[in-house]
Amino acid sequence: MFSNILIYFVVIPLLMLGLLAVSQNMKQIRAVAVTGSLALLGLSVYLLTDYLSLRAAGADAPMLYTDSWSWFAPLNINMAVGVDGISIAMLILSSVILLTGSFASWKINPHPKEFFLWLVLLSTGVFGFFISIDLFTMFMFYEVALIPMYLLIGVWGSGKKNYSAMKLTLMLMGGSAFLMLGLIGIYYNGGHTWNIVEIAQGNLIDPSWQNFLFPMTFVGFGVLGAMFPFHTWSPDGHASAPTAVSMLHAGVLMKLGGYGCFRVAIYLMPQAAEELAWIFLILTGISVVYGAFSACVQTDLKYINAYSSVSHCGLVLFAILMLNTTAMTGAIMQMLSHGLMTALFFALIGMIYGRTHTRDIREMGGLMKIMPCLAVCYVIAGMASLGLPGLSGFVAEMTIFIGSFEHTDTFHRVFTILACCSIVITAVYILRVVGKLLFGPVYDEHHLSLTDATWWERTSTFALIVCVAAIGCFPNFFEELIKFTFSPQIFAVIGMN
Amino acid sequence: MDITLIYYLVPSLIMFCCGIYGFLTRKNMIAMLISLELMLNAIDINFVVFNRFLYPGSMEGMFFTLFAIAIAAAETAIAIAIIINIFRADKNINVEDASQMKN
Amino acid sequence: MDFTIPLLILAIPLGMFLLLGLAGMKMSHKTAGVLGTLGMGTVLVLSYFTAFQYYFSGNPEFISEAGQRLQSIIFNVDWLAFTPNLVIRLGFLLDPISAMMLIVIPTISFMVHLYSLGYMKGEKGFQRYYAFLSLFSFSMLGLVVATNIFQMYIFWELVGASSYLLIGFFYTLPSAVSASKKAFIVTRFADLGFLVGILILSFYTQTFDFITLTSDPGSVLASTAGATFMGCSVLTLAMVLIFMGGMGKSAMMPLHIWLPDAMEGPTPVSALIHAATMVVAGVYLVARMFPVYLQVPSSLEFVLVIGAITALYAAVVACCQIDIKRVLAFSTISQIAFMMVSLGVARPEIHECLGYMASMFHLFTHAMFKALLFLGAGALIHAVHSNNYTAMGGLRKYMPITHITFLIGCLAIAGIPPFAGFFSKDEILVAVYGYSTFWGIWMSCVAGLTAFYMFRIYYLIFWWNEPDYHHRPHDGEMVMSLPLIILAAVSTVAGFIHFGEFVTWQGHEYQIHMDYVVAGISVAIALVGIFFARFLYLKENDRPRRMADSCRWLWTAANRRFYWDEIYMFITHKIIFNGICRPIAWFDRAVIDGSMNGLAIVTNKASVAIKNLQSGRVQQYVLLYLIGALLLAVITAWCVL
Amino acid sequence: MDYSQFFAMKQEIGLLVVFLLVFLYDTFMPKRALGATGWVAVGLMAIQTLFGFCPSVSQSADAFAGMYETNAITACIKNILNIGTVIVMIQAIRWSKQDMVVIRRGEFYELILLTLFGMYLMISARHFLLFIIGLETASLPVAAMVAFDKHRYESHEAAVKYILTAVFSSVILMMGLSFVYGLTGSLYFSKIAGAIFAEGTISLMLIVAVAFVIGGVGFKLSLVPFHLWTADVYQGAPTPVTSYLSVISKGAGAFAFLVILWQVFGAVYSDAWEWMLYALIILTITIGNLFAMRQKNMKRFLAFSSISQAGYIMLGIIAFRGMGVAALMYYVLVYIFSNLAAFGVIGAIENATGRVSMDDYQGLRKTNPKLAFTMMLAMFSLAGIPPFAGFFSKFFIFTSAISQGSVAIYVLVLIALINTIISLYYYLLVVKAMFISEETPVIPEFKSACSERFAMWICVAGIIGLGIVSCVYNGLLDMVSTAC
Repeated sequence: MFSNILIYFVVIPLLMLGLLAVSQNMKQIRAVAVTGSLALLGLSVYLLTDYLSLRAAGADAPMLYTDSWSWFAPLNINMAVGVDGISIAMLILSSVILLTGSFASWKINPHPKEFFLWLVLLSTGVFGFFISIDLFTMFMFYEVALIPMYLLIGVWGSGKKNYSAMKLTLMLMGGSAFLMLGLIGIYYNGGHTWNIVEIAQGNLIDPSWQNFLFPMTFVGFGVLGAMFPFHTWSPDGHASAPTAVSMLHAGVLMKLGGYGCFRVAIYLMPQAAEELAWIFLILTGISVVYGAFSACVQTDLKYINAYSSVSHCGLVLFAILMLNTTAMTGAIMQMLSHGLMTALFFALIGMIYGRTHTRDIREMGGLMKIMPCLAVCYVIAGMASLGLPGLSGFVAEMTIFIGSFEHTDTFHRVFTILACCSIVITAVYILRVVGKLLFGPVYDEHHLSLTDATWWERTSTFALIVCVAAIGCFPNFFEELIKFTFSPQIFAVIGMN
Repeated sequence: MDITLIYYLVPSLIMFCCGIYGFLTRKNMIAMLISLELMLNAIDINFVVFNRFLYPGSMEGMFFTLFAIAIAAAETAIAIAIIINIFRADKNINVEDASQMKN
Repeated sequence: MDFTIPLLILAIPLGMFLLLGLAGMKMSHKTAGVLGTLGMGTVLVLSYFTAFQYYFSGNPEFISEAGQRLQSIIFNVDWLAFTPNLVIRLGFLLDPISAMMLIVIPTISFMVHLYSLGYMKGEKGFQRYYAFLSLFSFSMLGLVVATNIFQMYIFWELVGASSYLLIGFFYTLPSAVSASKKAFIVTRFADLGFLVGILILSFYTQTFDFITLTSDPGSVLASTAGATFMGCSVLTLAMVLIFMGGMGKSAMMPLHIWLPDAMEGPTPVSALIHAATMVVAGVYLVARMFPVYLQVPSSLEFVLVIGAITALYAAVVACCQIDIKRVLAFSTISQIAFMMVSLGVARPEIHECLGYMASMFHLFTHAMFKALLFLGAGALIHAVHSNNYTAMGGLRKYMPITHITFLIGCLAIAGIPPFAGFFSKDEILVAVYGYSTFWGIWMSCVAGLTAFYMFRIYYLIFWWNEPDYHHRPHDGEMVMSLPLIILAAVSTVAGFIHFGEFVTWQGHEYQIHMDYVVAGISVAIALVGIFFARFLYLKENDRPRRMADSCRWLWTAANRRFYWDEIYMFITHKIIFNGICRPIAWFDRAVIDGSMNGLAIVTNKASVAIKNLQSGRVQQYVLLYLIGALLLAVITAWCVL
Repeated sequence: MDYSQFFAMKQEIGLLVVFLLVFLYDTFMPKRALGATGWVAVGLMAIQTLFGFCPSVSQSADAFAGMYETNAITACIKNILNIGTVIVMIQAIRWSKQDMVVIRRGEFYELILLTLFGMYLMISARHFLLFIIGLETASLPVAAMVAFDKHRYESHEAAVKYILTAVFSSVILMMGLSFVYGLTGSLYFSKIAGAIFAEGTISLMLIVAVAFVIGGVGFKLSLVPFHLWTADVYQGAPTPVTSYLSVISKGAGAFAFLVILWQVFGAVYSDAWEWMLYALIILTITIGNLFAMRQKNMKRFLAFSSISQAGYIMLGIIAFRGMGVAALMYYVLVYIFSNLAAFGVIGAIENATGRVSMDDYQGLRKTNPKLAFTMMLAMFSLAGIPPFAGFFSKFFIFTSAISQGSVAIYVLVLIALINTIISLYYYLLVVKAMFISEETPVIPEFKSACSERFAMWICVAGIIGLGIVSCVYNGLLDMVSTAC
C-alpha cells in the first residue's frame, strides 16, 4: 500500500496530526506544521515532475499512479487513488496554501495546538479528496474537510462567528446531502461501481438517470463552489473565519466544489451535462456578475473578497459547463489562480486586521505609507484579481473567455460576453478598495505607529505572489499538465467535443 | 337461535372501546389500570372465540389467552407497585398531575 | 535579423523594472535614476539601430526587391495555446509602423527619464517612479512590436496598469488616486469592447496573427461573410468593438473623460504616457488592423465620425481651460482625433491611402512636439508651483529656454511652416479633403481652433501680466532643459523627413505632394487663430472676460467640458452604484440570504409550534398513539381498498 | 417432549446462567464482597458476549416446533446487544454506588439481564406467543428500572408514563394479533405469511392488524406518533437506564420489527405497509429533529435525537434483503457506541455534579477537555460526520435503502438527508456549548470514575474504529448474505 506515492498525501497529514497531538509548545507546533507542509509541497512538486516525465514517456492512461485497495468489498467500495494533471495542480495548490497558511497563523491565539490539529485535519480531507478516484472515499474526504471548518471558525473566528460557522456548516452539509443522494444514485445506475474512471470510460450511467443525478451532484458540489443562489455562506463564513482558515477555505475548499463538479457531474454524466448545462449556465453566469456587483458596495474587506470569490468561482463553474477543452482548461487555471490570489488576499486582510483591528475600509486609509510591504502585496493581489497580464488571473480568464466563445450557440455567447463584463466590475471594486485602503491620506492617526510585515508574513505573501506570477508568466506549462485530461480520446469516450 | 361468532365479538369490541374510553378519561391511575384490564380481557375473548369458532382444530388461541392473562397480571402488579411509589412520593395518584416533564 | 537586440529592447526595461522595483528601496535616488536613465539610453541606442536596420539595411527580410517594405517577425514564441489555431505568441514584429514607434517611444521615454532626474528630484518614491517608467516603456514597446492581436491586448492592459500606477504616483493626494482609478476603469471598460471584439474576430478567423489577418484579409475574413451575431454583421461588430478599445486608450469621445484627470500624475509622465505614446495606442491599433478595417468601410466611417466630433469638442474645451496641463490634455485629445480622422478617411483610391501615412506622420511629429510642450509645462509648473495660467504671466523674461522651446512647440502644433506639425497636419487635411469637403472644412476649423488655444496659453503664460512671484522663477537645471532643446530641434526639422518613403500602407513608397491650396488655407486659418489669440491675450485687458460674458453659457459649458464628467458621475454613482450594486447587495442579504435564514426560522417556528404535542400528559400520548395507529389503518385502507 | 431442543437456545441459556450467577452472588455473598457486584456482572456478561462469538452459537437451529429459531443473523444481533449491555453495565457501576441506589444494586443488574433475555426471545421468536412473552419480559422490568431512583420524583413520573403507555401499546399489539389470528388461524410467522399469501386479496381487518402491530412494535422503537413516552421517560429515568433504553431495547425492537414485517406481512408489503413505513419514517425523522432542536436537558435532547435515529434505522427495514439487514445491524452497532459515548459523558457529569442541562456544558472544554472531546466525537458520529463510524452507518443505510430503486425511495432518502442538516444543527449546538461558548464554565474540573473512563474508551474506540476498519461491515454483510 505504501509503495504508491499518492497515499503519502494522506499519510503525511495524519503523521502531522499525531505529532501535533504530542507537541508541547508553540515552537514544536510550528515546526511540525511547517515541516509537514513543506514535505507535502515537496511531494507534490516531485509528483508533478514525475507525472510529466511519465507522460512524456508515453503513459496514456487517463489517470496515473492508480491503485486500488479494497475497503468495503461487498459494496465494491475501494480506496482507489489516481491522479491526472488537474488533481496534481490542485495538490500543489493545496500544499502551497497549507504552507502559507501555516506561516500566516504563526502567532495564532488561543489554543494553537488545537488550531493546527483542525487545520491539518481539514487538509487531510482536501488532499484525500484530490487523490481519490473512488466516489465513496472522495465523498468521505469531502466531508472530512468540511467539519473542522465549524470549529475553526467558531473558536478562532471573529465577529458573529457562531452564526457564520453554523450557517456555513449547515449550508455545505445541505449541499452534501444532495451530493450523497447523487453519488448513491450513480452507484446503482452506473454499473455498481464507485470508480470514476470505470464509470467514465464505460459511460455507464443511463441517460435518463443522468438527467436526475447530474443536477444533484452539480448542486451538491456547486454549493461549495459558491454557485448562486447557494453562495450566502461564503460572505459570512469568510468574514468570520481566522486568516489561515479563510485562505484554505477560499483557496482550496471552494476548489473542491469546482473540481467535484467537473470530476463527478460532468465527467461521469456528459449527456446530461449537455442537456442541462443551460440551467446552470444561467445560475453561474448570474454568480459571476452578481458577485462582482455585490462586491462593489461592501465595506468589509473580507466581504468584498468573499463576493469576489463568488464571482471568480462562478467563472470556474461557468467555464466547466461550456464543455469544451479550452474553457475547461481555463476553469482549471482559474481554480488555481483564484485559489492563490484569494489566499493572498485573505492573508493580507488578516495581517492588516491584526494591526488595525478593523476590516472596514471606511475606517482605514493611506496604509501604503504605513505598511508599504503589505500594501504593495495587496496591490499585486488586486492586480491579479482584476486580470493583469503577467499574473495568474489574466491567463485563466482569457482562456475561459476564448473557450466559452468557441461555443457556437448564441445563448452561450451572450452569457460569455456577460461574464466578460465582470472584468470591468472587478476593476471597479478592486480599485475602490485599493484607493480607499492603501492610498490617500492616513485616515486614523493611531495607525501611524503600526509596523510593516514580519518575516513570517513576508514568507507567506511572497510565496503566494511568486506562484501567482509564475502561473501568469508561464501558462504554457499548464497545457502540458492538463493536456491529457482533456485529450480527444477522453472526450470521445465521455462524449464531448 | 345460534350463538354465533358475532355475539362474542360485539361485546368484546364494546369492552375494548370502554377500556379505551376509560383509559383516556379517568384521572385516577387505578381506574386507568382497570380500563387496561378491560381491554386485555376483550383481547382474550377475541382469541378464545376465534379459536373456538373458526379454528377449533388447534389450541393456539386458548394458549395465547392463558399467557395473556398471566402477562396482564404481571403488568398490573408492576403498575400498582409504581403507582404506590408515586403515591408515597406525592400523596396523589391523579394522572393529570404526573405531567411535569413536557415539551 | 538576429533576435538578440530586439529581445534586449524588451528585456532591458523589464529587467530595470524588476531591479528597481525589488531592490530600489535599498538604492539612493541618484543611483536609481541614473540606472533607469542609462537603461533607457541603451534601449534607445538599440532601437535606433533596429529601426535603422529595418529602414536602411536593404535586407531582403525587410524590403522586397520591388521596394516594398515587408512585415518581418524577428521572433515569436508560443506563450499560451488556447486551441491549436488560437495561440498567444509573444514576438517581435518589425514593419514600417512598429519601426517608427521604435524610434518614437525610446526617444520620448529617454527624454522623460532624463528630464525626471531634475523634475522629480527629492520626491519620495523616486526609485518607484523610475521602476514604473521602465515598466511602462517595456509595456509600450511590447505593444507596438506585437505580432498578434492578443499580444497587443496583453501589453495594452499592461500599459493601462502602468499608467494607473504613474497617474496615482502621488498616492496621498485623493485627486490623484481618483484620477488613476478613473483612468483605469474607463480604459478597462473600453478594453472590454476590445476583448469581445477579439473574441468575435478570432472565432471566425481562427487566428490572432496580424500578418495572417492583414496580408490577405479577404480570404481570412471569408468565414465571416453573412455571419451575424445578435442581428449585426459579425465583422462590423468585431471591428467597431476593437475600435472601442482604441477609443478608450486614445481618449475618443465619449471615453475621453479620463485623460484630463490623468494630468494629476507627474508632468513628465503626462508627457510620456498621456501625450506621446500610450494615448496613440488606439491610433496604432487601427493602423495595425487597417487592412481589416478596409474590408468594412462602415467601421472606418465610424472611426471618422468619432474622430471628427472628438477633435472639435476637445478643441473647443481646450479654449476654456485654466489649468495649462488640461489645455494640453484636450489638445492631445484633439490631435489624436486628427489621426483617427485621417485613418477614417484613408482609402486606397484616395491618394493611395494617404490618410494612413498622414496619420502615422502626425503621430510621429505630435509625439515630439506634444512631449516638448508637456515637458515645457512641467518646467513652468516646477518654477511657479501651480498648474494654472493665472499664477503665471510674463515668464519669457525669467525662463528664456522654456519660452523659446514652448513657442516652437506651439508653432509646430499650430501648423506653421516649417515646423513639423505643419507637414503632417497638411497631409491629413489633404487626405480629408480628398475624402469629403465637409469633413475637410470641419477639420480645418479645428486646426484654426488649435492655433488659437495654443497661443492663448502661450500668451497668458509668457506675456500677459506678471503676478507677484514669491520666488523668482527660473529655467530648470540642465537635465531638464536639455530634453526641451533636443525635442524643440526635432520638432523643427521632423517635418522635412520624407515620411512617405518609410511608412505607408502596404509599404510601397509614396511621394508626398504638397497640396498648396490646402496648405495655404490651413496656414491662413492657423495665422488667424494666432492673431486672434494675440489680440486677446498679449497684454492684460478685459476683452477675454467680455467675450466670455457675451456667451456665458457656452463658456461655462466648455469650461466644464460639456458636463461629460457629471454625466458619467450620474451614470456610475446614481445608476450603477446606487441603482444596481446597492440593490443587488441588498437583494443578496435580504432575499437570498434571507431565504436561507428564513428556512432556519421556519424550522424553528415549526419546532415551537408543535411543542404542545408533547404535553406531558400520558392520556394525550395514548390518544395520539391511537389516532396515529387508526389513521395509518384508515388512510391505507382508503388507498388500497 | 424433547428437552434437548433447549440446547438450540445456547445464548439464552448462557444469559440465564449469567443471571443466576449474578443473582446468587448478590444474594449469598457477604456484604463486603457486594461492592464488586457490578464488576462481577460485567465480567460474566463479557464472558457471555465472547461466548456469543463461538462458531457453534451461530449455527441455525429451531426449537418448539419452530416457535424459536436461531441462526447466524440472530446470534449476531444478540452479540451486538450484548456488547451494548456490557458497556451500559460498566457505565452503571459508578451510578449504582450512590447511597440511594446501592442497596438495590444487584437488582439493577438482574433486571437488565432479564430484559435482555426478553429481547433475545423477541429476536428469535417465530411465533407470536413467544414474541409477546419476550416483548413483555423486555419491557416490564424496564418500568422497574425507570423507577429506580426512588429519591427523584421524575423517576416515578417517568415510570408511570412508561408502564401505562407500554401496557397500552401491548394491548394494541395483542388486539392486532387477535385480528391476525382471526384471519389466518395461526400465530406462527410462517403460517400467517402463508395464509396471507394464499388469501391473495387484502382485507380491512388485515390492514388494521398491520397498523396495530406496527404501532405496538413501533412503540419500542419510538416511532412517531408512538414515541411520546420517550422523551419523558428518558429524562426521568436514571441515566444508565436511559442509555440502555435508547440503544439496546431500540436495537432489539428494530430487528424484531424487521422480522415481523417481512416474515409475517412480507406478502402485503407494497399493498399495506410500504407507505405506512414511508410516512412513519418521514414523521419520525422530522418530528424527532424538530423537537430535539429546542431541548436543553441533555437526556431529553438525546431522547429526541434517538427518535430521529430510529427513523434512519427504519430505512434499513425498507431495504430488507441482505444489504438492508446488514446495514440495520451495522447501524445499531454504531449507534450503540455513539450514543453510549454521549450517555457516558452525561452520566459522568451527572454523577459528579448533578447537572444535565446543555447550558451547564458551556465551556466544558476548558475544565474537562477529555469529556468534551468524547462528547464531540459522539455528536459527530451521531450526525454522520466522517471519519467517524456514524458516517459509514448512515451511508450504508442510505445505500441499502436506495438499492430498492424506486423514485419514491429516492425522495424518501432525500428527505432523510435534508433532515440530517437539522440534526447536524442540534448536534453542533452541543459542540458549540462545549467548545465555542466563551462563558465561564459551570462544571468544575473533576475526575471521572475509572469505570466511566473505561466505558468511554471503549466507545471512542468503537466510534473511530468501526467505520474505518471495514471488516466489521464486510463481515456483517457476508454473514447476512450467506444466511439469507
